[in-house]
Amino acid sequence: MQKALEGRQVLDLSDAGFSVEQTVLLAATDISKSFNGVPALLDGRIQLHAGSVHALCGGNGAGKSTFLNILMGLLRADGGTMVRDGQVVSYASAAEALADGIAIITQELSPVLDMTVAENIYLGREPRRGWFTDSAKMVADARALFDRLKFKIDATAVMRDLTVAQMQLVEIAKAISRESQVLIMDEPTSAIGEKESETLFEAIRSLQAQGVGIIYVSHRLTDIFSIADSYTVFRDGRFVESGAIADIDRQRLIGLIVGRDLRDQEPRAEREATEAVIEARNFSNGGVFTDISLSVAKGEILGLYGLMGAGRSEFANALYGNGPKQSGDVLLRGTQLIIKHPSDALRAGIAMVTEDRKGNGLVLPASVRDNIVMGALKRFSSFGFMKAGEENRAVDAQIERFRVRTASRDLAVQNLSGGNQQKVVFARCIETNPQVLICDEPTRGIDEGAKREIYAFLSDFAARGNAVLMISSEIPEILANADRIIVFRSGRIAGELTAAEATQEALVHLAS
Amino acid sequence: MVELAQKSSEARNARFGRVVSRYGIVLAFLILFVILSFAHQNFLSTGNITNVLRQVSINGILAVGMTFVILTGGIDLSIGSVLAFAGIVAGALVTGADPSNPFLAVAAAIGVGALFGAVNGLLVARFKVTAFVATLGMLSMARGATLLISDGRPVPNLSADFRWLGQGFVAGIPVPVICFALVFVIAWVVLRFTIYGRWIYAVGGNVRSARTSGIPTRMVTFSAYLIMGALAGFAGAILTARTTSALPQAGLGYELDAIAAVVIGGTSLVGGVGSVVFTLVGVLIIGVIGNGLDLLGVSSYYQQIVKGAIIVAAVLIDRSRNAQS
Amino acid sequence: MVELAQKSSEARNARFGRVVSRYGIVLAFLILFVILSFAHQNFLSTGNITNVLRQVSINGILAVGMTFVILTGGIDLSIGSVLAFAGIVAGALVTGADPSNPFLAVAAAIGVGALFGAVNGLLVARFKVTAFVATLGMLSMARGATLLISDGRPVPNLSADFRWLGQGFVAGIPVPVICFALVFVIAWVVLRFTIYGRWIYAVGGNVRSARTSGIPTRMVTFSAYLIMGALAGFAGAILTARTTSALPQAGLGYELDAIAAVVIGGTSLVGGVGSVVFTLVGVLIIGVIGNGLDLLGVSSYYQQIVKGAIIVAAVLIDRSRNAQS
Amino acid sequence: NAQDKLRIAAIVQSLDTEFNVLWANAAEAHPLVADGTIELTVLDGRMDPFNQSNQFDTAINEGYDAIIFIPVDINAGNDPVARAMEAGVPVIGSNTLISDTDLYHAFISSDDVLAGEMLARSVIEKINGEGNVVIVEGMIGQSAQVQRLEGIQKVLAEYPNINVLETRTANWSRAEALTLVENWLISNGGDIQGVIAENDEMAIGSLEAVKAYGLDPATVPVAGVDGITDALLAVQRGEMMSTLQDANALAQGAIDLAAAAVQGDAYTPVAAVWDVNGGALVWGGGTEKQYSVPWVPVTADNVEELLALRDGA
Ligand SMILES: Nc1ncnc2c1ncn2[C@@H]1O[C@H](COP(=O)(O)OP(=O)(O)OP(=O)(O)O)[C@@H](O)[C@H]1O
Ligand SMILES: Nc1ncnc2c1ncn2[C@@H]1O[C@H](COP(=O)(O)OP(=O)(O)OP(=O)(O)O)[C@@H](O)[C@H]1O
Ligand SMILES: [Mg+2]
Ligand SMILES: [Mg+2]
Repeated sequence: MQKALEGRQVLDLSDAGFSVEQTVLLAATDISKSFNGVPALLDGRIQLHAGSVHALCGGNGAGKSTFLNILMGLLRADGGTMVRDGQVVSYASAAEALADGIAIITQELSPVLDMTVAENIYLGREPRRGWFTDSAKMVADARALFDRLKFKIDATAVMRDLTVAQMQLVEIAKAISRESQVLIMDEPTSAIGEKESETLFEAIRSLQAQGVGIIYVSHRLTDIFSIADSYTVFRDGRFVESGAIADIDRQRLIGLIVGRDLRDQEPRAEREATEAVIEARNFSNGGVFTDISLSVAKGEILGLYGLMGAGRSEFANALYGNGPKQSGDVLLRGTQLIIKHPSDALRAGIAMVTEDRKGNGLVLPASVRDNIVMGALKRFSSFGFMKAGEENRAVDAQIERFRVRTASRDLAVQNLSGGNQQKVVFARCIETNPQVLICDEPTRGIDEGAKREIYAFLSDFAARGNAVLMISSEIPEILANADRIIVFRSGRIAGELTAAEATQEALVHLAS
Repeated sequence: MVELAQKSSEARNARFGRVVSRYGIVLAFLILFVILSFAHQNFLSTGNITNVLRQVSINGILAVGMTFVILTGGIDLSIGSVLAFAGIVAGALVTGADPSNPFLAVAAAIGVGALFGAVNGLLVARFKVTAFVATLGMLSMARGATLLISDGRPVPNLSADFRWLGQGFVAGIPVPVICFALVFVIAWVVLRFTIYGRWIYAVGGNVRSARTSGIPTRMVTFSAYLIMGALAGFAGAILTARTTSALPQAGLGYELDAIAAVVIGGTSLVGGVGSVVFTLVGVLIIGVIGNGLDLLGVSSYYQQIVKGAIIVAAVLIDRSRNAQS
Repeated sequence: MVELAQKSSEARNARFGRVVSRYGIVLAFLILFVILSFAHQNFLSTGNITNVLRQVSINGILAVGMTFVILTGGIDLSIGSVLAFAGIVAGALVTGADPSNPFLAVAAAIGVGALFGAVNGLLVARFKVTAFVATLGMLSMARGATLLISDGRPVPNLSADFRWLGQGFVAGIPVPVICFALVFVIAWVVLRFTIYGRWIYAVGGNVRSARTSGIPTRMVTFSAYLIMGALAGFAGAILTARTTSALPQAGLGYELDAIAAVVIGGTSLVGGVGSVVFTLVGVLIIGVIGNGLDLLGVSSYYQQIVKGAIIVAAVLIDRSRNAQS
Repeated sequence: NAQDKLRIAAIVQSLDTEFNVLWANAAEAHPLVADGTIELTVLDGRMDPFNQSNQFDTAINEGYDAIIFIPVDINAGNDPVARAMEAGVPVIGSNTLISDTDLYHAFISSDDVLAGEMLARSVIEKINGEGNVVIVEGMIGQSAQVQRLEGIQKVLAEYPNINVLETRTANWSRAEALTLVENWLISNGGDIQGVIAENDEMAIGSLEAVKAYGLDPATVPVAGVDGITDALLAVQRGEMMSTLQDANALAQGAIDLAAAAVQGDAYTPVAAVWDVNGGALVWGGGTEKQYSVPWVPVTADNVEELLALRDGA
């Protein structure tokens, strides 16, 4: 670490074509990186000023995470230059970057699951008395931090017991607590609700006021327009454009990211409520969800909205046979089903896109192909043997349809970018030919282009006489896609709105 | 168009990179093989190759079973004892004046092995006992049971028909080698081309995701131990036929060799990654080291040192190729 | 506000559940202890308790070291051989007419053990060789080296001063027990209260996240093997003093007992979860089973069966408590 | 009258090995054990000297009247024996020995050096004192290995025309010996005229290797020690040579000695091995320190008889 710091040279920034009027906290040019000979990043560039929130935009697999991991010393670049406070640096490890005032919230959360929240936050810099950790101070500090950030998390809870959303908040708190000058946030809001996002934005604004520079990655353009002041766009591993948010509109930004014109999403046609495809009756489980009854009609997309921890995911998992319930009946087109295991659900034609793609969505070390067909192995086999040709054709079709950016169908999904992994989860569910699709945050981390593909698919899927139950914490998404919205509050149904009557205010009002 | 072309060449590169890195252990084996061929003129003789293959077949059969278990993220320490128990059972059936049909004895050995495997499988899959503890307990229990039923003494005088299983030849190939080859090919086909194979990998890769995809994860885990047990029973029958009596102390420490073969072959102890083909390479590396050092007349003390060093070196070669890519 | 209160109580429940479940193994131990107290009148005698404690101290010291290694997600199979090597080294220093100071001999044993540990650590942490393979290779190498330096013969005639380490008493407590107690307490303090302890858990819990947080993960992994090696060396010195000569074949299979103690104690082989306190319980369970069955005069074959069954049962009790929560 | 019941603990090497099992079975068959006058507990040392040391502590603490000991290791056995004697528990050595036999109350054994000599001689004489031989050794460091090798080497010194091609351990194991000799036959192109194995298990393994290579065991002699059942059968077939270690005499004699140690002159021995019962070994009032049980070479003539005894056991 010492070596890296000593090895800095002073560089004339004007040579590199940077403006030197403002304090440049961090700049990088020509950063490149390939994996197994496949380039992931060809020309990564950024210039981050003090007190700026800089949005890094790009489609799934554009190389954003790769680039940010390189800045942080988590990956080694193949080439390129990085300048920190006017000096050329190259970090061999995250420890060096941390020591140099850079912190990151990585896209792939990787907490130490068996440690407490406080221990996770102060990992590697535990408050100490001599050689000993000062646990009391650690917990007190963590509590103070959560109070300041207005996050409602128990500092002494064990990480394993938290929801993905809570883990994401812990990760955010951890990065913020480092009080670094440069803060990298790789999709910090993909797992959390609107309310928590708002709290995060407040925190970001206050950091900004203290002169911290923030690199912010998100596929939620609304977020970007509400907090970022400048942007950089990557496409297919290359730098495309950089500028001030004030100088660009949403439409053009999408164009830059996607690299093609996107047709506007067609508003969903009004439709008559017909017979129910799936009906859930009296679902309860402890206090997590209580007495939930709902049904989804043929051709309908039913949205489930609620604040973080409202119990939507728990309910959906119970419906799918993937989680505990104390009571509850399921009827599919009027016949009662007994669902004790996801295989029962799948056999009946119910598929589910789970919320936590790493935890119970994907088999990370398995290939893209194996994951996509995993739910529908029977269909691609005869007498127990896989039919390779049919299987590959189906997989290729899915890769094509959702533009999964992968070097090959044999690549392990753990090597895909976050958004592309999510597309694989979605593809796997579709491949089971369901008549009911339960989607828990289906577009988490997915870029604008692919989102539209998914929306179009859902709309089309429903129109073919199927049913969709869509859980989303993104209000615009749910407003644009659902025919009817049920709102959860503390494990109970707080109300129901039709597409026509639903507005952002109405949803938030019902949910809190 | 350009993009597409570029992508497919990328894909080729990616595949190539992966292949090279995974063949590091094959390379290590080839290096070892070539060195030994030069070091001793008889190493490459038909006699010796036959020899080596026959010697590795027991560990080979066990290692194939162990590949199933380790792929699901488990481990089975009990196989040495289960092998001994099954051997005694087979031996008891074919000893004395009125020996049973040897096929019956083999079937009994396989059945008994499968039974032990089923207990392991139940403990692990149903009762969620850590595989290490469950099978360690079974190691102790099966050995005790073996000694008990045999009263600590070998079962001698096995019928010649039965001994053929360990000592016979078919078309110049030793019967144990044929058995191993069969087991290997079947395992390879099952793991590579069947639904069940996909299940095994999925369960080992992420049991919760496998469940979400509708895979009967408990059953799959259970079955891996069942297969392992059955193969340990089969290996027990062959070993008994080969040593001409059923020995209650047979198979001591065999679990370590089987696990080593699997792990040297690069199958991850965490589960979900690996292949029975590389297990074969691991089995051959271990077998060839032992054979080669015996041929070269390396003394007992040095043999252990050299053997350990070669195993580490082989994996280092594998690793360093991996790191390059 | 209500939501917050509810959540934190949920979290508390979850933690409480975990604590209860982890005391399942203590419960299992207590059940065993009470049964044996009733089964044999001498079991609770001071003499026998002293006995049991002395008997478990070698495995105890090894299991403490193994806890460090397993907490980082690794494993060390070489400890039995390293123990033997260190024992020979210590023995050679205190034999004959002009024996060295016993402390020097102990220091040498610890140093030699640490050296082997360092090689293991380097292979695992620096060269990324799977712990299983690296330490399996070292098992073989260290045993070969032991036989080589001792020429396969025990080193007899150790000085009385040195033998005190294995046979002496301080205030009525056997010296090996004092050594074990010291090692245990230090390990407990280190793992529970120090920064380094946190790091061990973090590396085993999630190495990526530990690295991202600036923890020197390689150094931590390396150090765990170093500690294990040093403790194996220490155990070797004590064992030598206890058996009154240094035996080249000492420690065969000790790795399995040490790992079993750790795993029975509930420390996960995946790393990151567990505690040296539960390792102690595991060590005691194994020790008490062996002692109790010997006291009761259970015949050897039944002993193995019963021992295996008790180990599985203990973990089952632990598990079922777990499932409740 | 539980008090006057004699309690004896027998600490053996390992009940995983056939010889120890034969020993233990013979001990259980001792008339006074069989009729309950003597309560015998066999403790399995699991081939670990440390474990045996612990079992001494248990036995002393348990107040056994006497201990019979088959040590795993020559040197490591001394201290536990000293501890027991100090605690007033007499220790009778049997079979393998400790280095400081003075510590024993008494011991009864067969001379392993002599066994090594008989073993080597049987092979070498069969090939008329010239040719290539290999030696398959037991687990390095154990007394049987050390002493039998000593005997083998003594004999080899007498025969300059015997060429020892290979010497390696197969750890007393049949399967290991099988592999080892297979490999040696390959490396030496089959040019091996005799196999000297330090026990019968390994001799049987070697024999199978020799046969599998296509050599005739009648011309390539294989010899072992112990007289395990498989070896007797092989001798019967004329395929190998063995020397019987008399487990009956060693075990039952030791029990008599232990009983005499506790009860003194009043005790009359019952084992068949003693002269007073028509055997070959002089009882001499049970006060001697050392008793040496003779080895019995297994021959075509006595093998049927030995096998018949075995089946009866
Ligand atoms: N370890 C790896 N091995 C092989 N390919 C990789 C690896 N890591 C990343 N890639 C590839 O690099 C490309 C860029 O990935 P990256 O994660 O940087 O994308 P991203 O812009 O962050 O996308 P997203 O918005 O989906 O998170 C992807 O095509 C991905 O498949
Ligand atoms: N693994 C877990 N352990 C303990 N409690 C949990 C766990 N997962 C969820 N919970 C609790 O269950 C309740 C419902 O969580 P759930 O994830 O279903 O909410 P949700 O409505 O889906 O919200 P979101 O997905 O937006 O976070 C919360 O109180 C949460 O704390
Ligand atoms: Mg990304
Ligand atoms: Mg949710």
